[in-house]
Amino acid sequence: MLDTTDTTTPIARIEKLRVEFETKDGTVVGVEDVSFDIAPGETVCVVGESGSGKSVSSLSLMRLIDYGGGDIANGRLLFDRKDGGEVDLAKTDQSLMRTIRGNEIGMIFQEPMTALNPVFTVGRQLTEGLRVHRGMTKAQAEERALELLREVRIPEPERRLAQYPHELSGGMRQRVVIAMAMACKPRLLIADEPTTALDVTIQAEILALMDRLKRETGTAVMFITHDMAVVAQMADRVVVMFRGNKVEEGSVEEIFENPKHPYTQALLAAVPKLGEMTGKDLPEPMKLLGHEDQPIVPITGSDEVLLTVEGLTTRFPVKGGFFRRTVANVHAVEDVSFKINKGQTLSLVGESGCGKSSAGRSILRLVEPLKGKIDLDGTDVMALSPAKLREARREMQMIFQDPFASLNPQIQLADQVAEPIHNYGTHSGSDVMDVVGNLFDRVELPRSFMRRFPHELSGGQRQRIAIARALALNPKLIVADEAVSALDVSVQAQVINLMMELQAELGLSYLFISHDMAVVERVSHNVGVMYLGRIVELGPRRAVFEDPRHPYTRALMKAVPIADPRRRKSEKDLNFKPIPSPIHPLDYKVEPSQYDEVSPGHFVLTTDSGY
Amino acid sequence: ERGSDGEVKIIYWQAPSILNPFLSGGTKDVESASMIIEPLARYNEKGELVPWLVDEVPTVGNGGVSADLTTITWKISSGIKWSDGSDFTSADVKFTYDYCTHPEGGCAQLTKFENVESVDTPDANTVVVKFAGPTPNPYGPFVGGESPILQAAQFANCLGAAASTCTEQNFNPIGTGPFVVDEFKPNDVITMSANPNYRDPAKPAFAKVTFKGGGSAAASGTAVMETGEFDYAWNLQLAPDVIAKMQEGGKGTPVAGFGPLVERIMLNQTNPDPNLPEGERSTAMHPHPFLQEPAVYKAMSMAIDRPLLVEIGYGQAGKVSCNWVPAPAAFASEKLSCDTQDIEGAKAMLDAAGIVDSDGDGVREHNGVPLSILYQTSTNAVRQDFQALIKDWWSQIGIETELRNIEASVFFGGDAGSPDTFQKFYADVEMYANTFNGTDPQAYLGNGLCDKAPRPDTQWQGENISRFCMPEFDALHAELTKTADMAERARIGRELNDMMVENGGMIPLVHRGRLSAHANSLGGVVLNVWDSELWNVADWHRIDG
Amino acid sequence: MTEPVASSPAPIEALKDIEPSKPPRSQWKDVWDQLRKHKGAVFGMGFLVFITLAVLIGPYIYTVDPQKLDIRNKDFRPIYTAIWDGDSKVGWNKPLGSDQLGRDNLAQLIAGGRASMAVGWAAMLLSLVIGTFIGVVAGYFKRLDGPLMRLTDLFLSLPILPLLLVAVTLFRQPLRANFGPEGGMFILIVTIIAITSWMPTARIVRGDVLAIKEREFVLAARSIGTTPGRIIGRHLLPNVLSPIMVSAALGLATAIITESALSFLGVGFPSDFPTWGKMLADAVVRMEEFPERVLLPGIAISLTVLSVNYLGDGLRDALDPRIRGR
Amino acid sequence: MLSFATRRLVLSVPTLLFISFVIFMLLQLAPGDPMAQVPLTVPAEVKQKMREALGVGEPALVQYWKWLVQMAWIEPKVFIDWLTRDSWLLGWLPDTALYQGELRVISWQTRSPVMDIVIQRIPQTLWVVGVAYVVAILIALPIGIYSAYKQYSVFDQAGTFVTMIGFSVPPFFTGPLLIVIFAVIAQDTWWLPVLPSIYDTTHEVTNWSSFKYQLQQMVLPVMVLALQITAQLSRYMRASTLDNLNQDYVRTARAKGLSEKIVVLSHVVRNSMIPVVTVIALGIPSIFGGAIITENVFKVNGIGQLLITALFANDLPMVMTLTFIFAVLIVLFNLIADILYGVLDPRIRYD
Ligand SMILES: Nc1ncnc2c1ncn2[C@@H]1O[C@H](COP(=O)(O)OP(=O)(O)OP(=O)(O)O)[C@@H](O)[C@H]1O
Ligand SMILES: Nc1ncnc2c1ncn2[C@@H]1O[C@H](COP(=O)(O)OP(=O)(O)OP(=O)(O)O)[C@@H](O)[C@H]1O
Ligand SMILES: [Mg+2]
Ligand SMILES: [Mg+2]
Repeated sequence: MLDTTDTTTPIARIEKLRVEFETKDGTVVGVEDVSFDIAPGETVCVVGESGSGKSVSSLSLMRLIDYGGGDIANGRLLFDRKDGGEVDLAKTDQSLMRTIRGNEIGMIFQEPMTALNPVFTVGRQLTEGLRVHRGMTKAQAEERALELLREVRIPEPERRLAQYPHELSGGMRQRVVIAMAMACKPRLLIADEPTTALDVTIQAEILALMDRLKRETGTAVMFITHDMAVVAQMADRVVVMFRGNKVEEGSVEEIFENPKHPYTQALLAAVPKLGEMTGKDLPEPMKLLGHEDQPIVPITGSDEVLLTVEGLTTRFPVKGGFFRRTVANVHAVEDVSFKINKGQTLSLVGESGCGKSSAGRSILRLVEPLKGKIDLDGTDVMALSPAKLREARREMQMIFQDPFASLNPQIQLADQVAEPIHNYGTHSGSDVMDVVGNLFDRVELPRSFMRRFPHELSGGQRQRIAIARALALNPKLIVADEAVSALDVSVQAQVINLMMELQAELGLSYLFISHDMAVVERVSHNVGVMYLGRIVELGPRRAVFEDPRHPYTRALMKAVPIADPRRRKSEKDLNFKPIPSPIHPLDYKVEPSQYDEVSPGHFVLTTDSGY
Repeated sequence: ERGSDGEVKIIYWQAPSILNPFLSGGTKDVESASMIIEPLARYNEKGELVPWLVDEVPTVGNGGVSADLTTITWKISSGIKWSDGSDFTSADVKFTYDYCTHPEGGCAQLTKFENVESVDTPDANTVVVKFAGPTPNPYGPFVGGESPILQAAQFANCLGAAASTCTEQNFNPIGTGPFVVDEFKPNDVITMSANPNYRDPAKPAFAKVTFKGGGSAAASGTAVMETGEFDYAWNLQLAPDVIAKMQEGGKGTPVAGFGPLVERIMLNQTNPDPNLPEGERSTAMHPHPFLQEPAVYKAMSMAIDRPLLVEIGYGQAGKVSCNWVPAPAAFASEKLSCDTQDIEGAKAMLDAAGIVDSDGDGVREHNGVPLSILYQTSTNAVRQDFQALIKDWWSQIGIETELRNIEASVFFGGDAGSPDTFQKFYADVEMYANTFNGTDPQAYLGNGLCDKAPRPDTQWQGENISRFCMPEFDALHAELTKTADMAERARIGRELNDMMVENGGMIPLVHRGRLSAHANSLGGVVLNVWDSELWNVADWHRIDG
Repeated sequence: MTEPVASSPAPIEALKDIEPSKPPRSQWKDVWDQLRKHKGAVFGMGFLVFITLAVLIGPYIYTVDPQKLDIRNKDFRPIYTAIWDGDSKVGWNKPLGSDQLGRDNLAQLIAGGRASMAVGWAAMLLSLVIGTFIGVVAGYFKRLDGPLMRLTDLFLSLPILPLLLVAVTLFRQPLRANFGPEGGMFILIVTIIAITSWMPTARIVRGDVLAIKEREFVLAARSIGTTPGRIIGRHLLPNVLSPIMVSAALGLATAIITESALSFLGVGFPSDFPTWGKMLADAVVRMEEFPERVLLPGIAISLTVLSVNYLGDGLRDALDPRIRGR
Repeated sequence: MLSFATRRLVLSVPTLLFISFVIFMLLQLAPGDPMAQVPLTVPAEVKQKMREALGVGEPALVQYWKWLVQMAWIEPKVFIDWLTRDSWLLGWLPDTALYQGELRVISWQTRSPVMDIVIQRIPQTLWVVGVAYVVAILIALPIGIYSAYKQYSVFDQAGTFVTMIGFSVPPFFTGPLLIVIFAVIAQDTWWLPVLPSIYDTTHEVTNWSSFKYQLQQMVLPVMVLALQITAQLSRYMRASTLDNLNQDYVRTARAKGLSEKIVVLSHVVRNSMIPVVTVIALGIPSIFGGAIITENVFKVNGIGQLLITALFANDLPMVMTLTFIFAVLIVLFNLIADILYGVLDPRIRYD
């Protein structure tokens, strides 16, 4: 295929694109003025923060924007069709578009779960496009679908065809979506944040897969992401977008090494890069553009132990059978022990489903642990009565991953922040609003936001509201469950800095739960790597990151993409075992966790962890 | 000629649920069954007895009734056959007696056999009924639609407690009537066809009958008079303007007939005050605070414009009446008249009796008790209109009225636990209609006897709804039971009637007739209110309409 | 390759969050503004206000007694029939005609509206309260879910008529003693309609609560020490408002119609106490001659229900800050 | 799934027992007397005798126990006998002859077994109410889907308006109205079809013309009923479709180049049907419950009409049995709705 195409003429040219949305409050401009080309066999990465118009551009190219209420107000979308003719997609009618969509342009969406129709089998969804565009019979289409599944390296492809999307893991689902997009061998593949929702290891695999497919088929790729590390791994060329406009364009090396536009510079500065902290013992805030004047002070914390967790075990019963008896258990947290010092941060890292959240929630007893000891500053949390527990929760608060879901859409922000104050009656009357106002100041939100509703805020602002709410009771411990994972890089950096600032000022302790190794490296004093409910490696951050001992830790480190286009990883480096199921029958014998102390405070699990 | 006129379709807005009148007593059941099973003699449209399965009606004159009035002898006509071809004999008649009087049978027509000592069958065609004492009216047993003859062979196993297991028999009785049941769908529809063994070879003219039940009077009226889907609709209790409108449809004609049915207001002679303890309320222990006052009940009666009520509610199916027993003619008293409304007269009468509005609220007081009346009746459009009108008139003479209407199944049900039955009469006045079967009102007049008043120790059962109690009345009624002479009986009857009305037992309103409608193409319909409406269905035939 | 964009934003600005452009306003003013934009809601509200005022103030303006019989002037046609039928019996003193006893139709319509609206609203609100309560409790407290849903089944299979008869037997006397014949019956009818019609609401609310309970903000509320009662009140209820609104519109219709069916069966208000449903039921037999007697109350019921439905639609949108913001 | 179903079935037994007990006690409490329809001319003593013959006077618990035994033990035997003797389905099996003439549940009005009458009534009810339900579904679903697809269009607005009207006019209004139009006025016009106003329950479909007559007599009651059901169902369908039209998978389907027809009719509708199908299933018991008012207006002697006459006649065994059957259906269809949910939505797995 490569040789048949003339590499000099671009396959798609976006010229002066402008997209508008008619809403009740008038016209909203989704994309103001964007032009760029995509050459055959090339990967163009479009980066920019949330809402900058990345998706709108791509949907315009597919003319799917029409169904979302958008209108291409200006510009041309020139696409070089296979038979040579160049068409302006902006003016094509929908029936012709249908023959292009899925056939000559394929698209991969961000959310693998919702992108697939939950009620049809994978096989049916894969073959649909083939039968429409290629006129294949059912049998032929199924054969081709099987071939596709093999190409994307899904284990047991025959079985998958008859399965429903929810029966596949996130990684597999995304492979199916990729297979679907590739089904008709499109000449242009649009991938809109294809790995954002995935674990690092799976992300690494998917990226490698796309890279390989691109190389094998010569498809041009338009890759949309906000993750600079991914850009560094994938891109040939980069287009940077900012509030509906293209602000910079260039080859990947140019952009990373010599960003011209201040926005690009700021963006790059905000990206935490794995290995940045090498050689430092203590975490320190990031250096952000525009905040250069602030001194970077490492956070020391204290040696006093705040939280001691010993042998924490949490299992969820799986009910079944006629009498709804427990037939098995999900071993979500298994014999986990650690300590957190006052003013310090312990991070738990690991892949989805390894029990990080369950561990965090167990400490607050938002889920009931099966056994174990939790000691918070002298209080035995496990022994508390419900009323006492409620009191004890003043000392420990939680910040959740999804800033969209963790705030009640119906309540004004000030009231949401004031809720814990009301609950515990710590202040009353007009004091409450003063306190809330101070909290807004604390998290650097203007007080004018107090009367607003969550939907009026950006993700980062919302997360700051969540932090303000957690701070309202002056807790000693905050469990931050993926508190920054859903945020844009630039915003993420600000929130991380904010949290570290607060830690330095207030002496807070964090249990920081994350799957992002780079962030964890930045914020933690100590790190615990979790796998299948157990901590496989625990120790000071520097020890764990610079000298990983457990094979799982090593694999994890290897998977993390690095925001440096010169340090790309190849598919060959990756070799992950699928995670076994944490569900075990009732009579399953669990061995206690045994650790080897490889250096002072650095423990490595010696019990068989399944890796 | 039998079966030559095809099919006739009859609609009753109440659906028959059983074809054995001994187990039900409901009019719909009795009348539908009357097409199939027949009595020995029945009443015609004038209320005269006519022989049916016998050659002549036994009387003292022809020797059929013994001079001491204790036996009556029926001679069955020869050649009468059951629809299954077997002979109709006196054994069947005796069986019917045994069937109904079985102590566990729960027979609805037991009163028909009251006083009967024995039924003998000297031969296959003779039935001798012996009474315990002299019975001036010996035409209870085996006379009229309520007392037809069942076939002994068919019902032999259905005596007593077994009665309700005989579904097949109760739904498909074998009879001597003009039709036989093809299929009975309870509470829905009966299909019948001509009885091949009917005694008159030329009858019935129709080969098939569809007897549909259910719906509303309005819908069945429409079906006969407007859409012409049915030939005969029973008992159209509808406002006259509605009937008139239907008649404009041009497909059918309403017919009316008058029996002794009277719509009346019963006046509670006892105190229904809810503050009285349960068990004393509405009993003879506490007389009513003002309803026994002649001025009050007379004024109440005078205030009513009866001709208007007739016009609004019944039209051609109603007549103004001041009598408890308006028919048969011999028993109808002419002493009282009430066909003009006299509001001023009523006011004057109350004023004269010193019952005046002393506190200026528009309501008169009697001994300090305001004339506030709770007026209840069953739910029915015409009755509600009556209530509204009467309330209005009474308010004009200074009597305040609260209206209440009660679902008929509760109102007429005898549930001793319910406060809303007409027998319990937890109200000051109540309106309903009552009548009697046949032409002799003796038992009906007995409804004014003191000891027939419903009270707690009778489980609130009893026919003397207004708790009317006058020793003179009781004495006169006792005399009636001993009198045989027809003229004398009629005189006593009229006197009892007047006594009741004049002493405030009730306020009669309307003498109600029955209004049914038949298609213009249906001939031979003779509306009979003394017996089943379908008494002469054998004579019905198709005419060009 | 890169041309610096002319209006290049300063780095600080580049990373700063965009503040909402519009100044904050009071919540209720917002709700009101949003509501005003919804055409259906405006119509609905307008009609409801009109009909409510009509039934409340109407009797003071149009002072004819609805129960007053005027037998000589019975069966008048509405005044407008004179337009096409010069011979029809009309009179200015009876603008909408009179019934078979000469009662004034307009006065009855007004008085009937009072009763119907009162019954409809009261029964609908009561049934919503019961339904929402049961639904929320069943959805939120897992242990009560089974029993409460079985209870719902029980009520679904209860026949309304015997229930009403029982209630009338047991409670009419005490209620009549305390609230008068009409007030007592009102309470009885409202209660019966409510307790036989809350089940669909309960089912729908339960389903929604089950879903919302899993959202993170409920967990967050728990972690900041919010008590179950407040979680339900502050976090769950406002979020199940939209199914409740839908139930409300349908509930009002059902209540008005059920009331009329009850008076049809004779277990409702005293017979001389007009309600829309009863006027309609009574007039059905004379539908051909006097169509207005069915149409007027029929249209009144339909329009009321329709307006509540539209108003509910509008309110649902207006009360949801996400939609309101757009 | 099987274990889920059996578990729920077994659990429903105590529920139903409880429901039946509550209903029984309610009916006992209710005022009324089976003798209410016996004319006033029949004296009280006779009525008392008749009541005794029906067993009315016995203590409530005894009556309940008797009813329960008859309903739960004897009637099933009769049913099995009937199945193996007369039904076309299992008639080839040897006659089981379980029923030995024990006392069955006997109606007080007709003195015949209640179940026989119920069985007799079911066909009418199914024909009319069932067909109305099917017609309503067939109309409501397309309307709902199209209104959602063209949200806020003229069609959508009109649909909302009409369905709300349909919901808010009671059948005792629409029924007589249709009769006046199609049975009375139509007789004098040439352009309106004349339709029967009274349903002939004895009518048998044997050939084309009798089938045509059957259709004719069903038209009016079916129209009245369908109007109401359509109104509600189309609202549900619209809401559900709206929810699904905004889902990501719809975008995916379009991105594959599928035509709008396939996207909407296959992808969206299949998902939107999940909640609607359960709503439909939950509504099925009401088919068996009949439509009391409509059946009454058109004289369709179905279950609803049976119930109402039994209620007015205070025929407790009949009322009790009908309400109980209704309760069984409600519980059963609750279960079926849950199972359907599991079948239609592969994400839901019971167990
Ligand atoms: N359907 C819509 N109606 C109105 N405005 C829209 C619509 N879709 C997008 N927009 C607006 O268009 C702008 C660009 O949105 P777009 O989805 O392209 O952002 P994005 O860069 O893809 O962000 P993200 O990283 O969050 O996906 C946003 O400001 C958004 O508010
Ligand atoms: N309430 C629950 N009931 C049953 N199983 C649960 C429950 N919560 C979590 N689990 C299971 O416990 C295991 C650990 O889940 P947990 O949410 O703690 O993982 P995690 O590491 O936080 O993953 P993620 O990064 O996706 O949030 C998973 O297999 C999950 O399916
Ligand atoms: Mg996007
Ligand atoms: Mg988690």
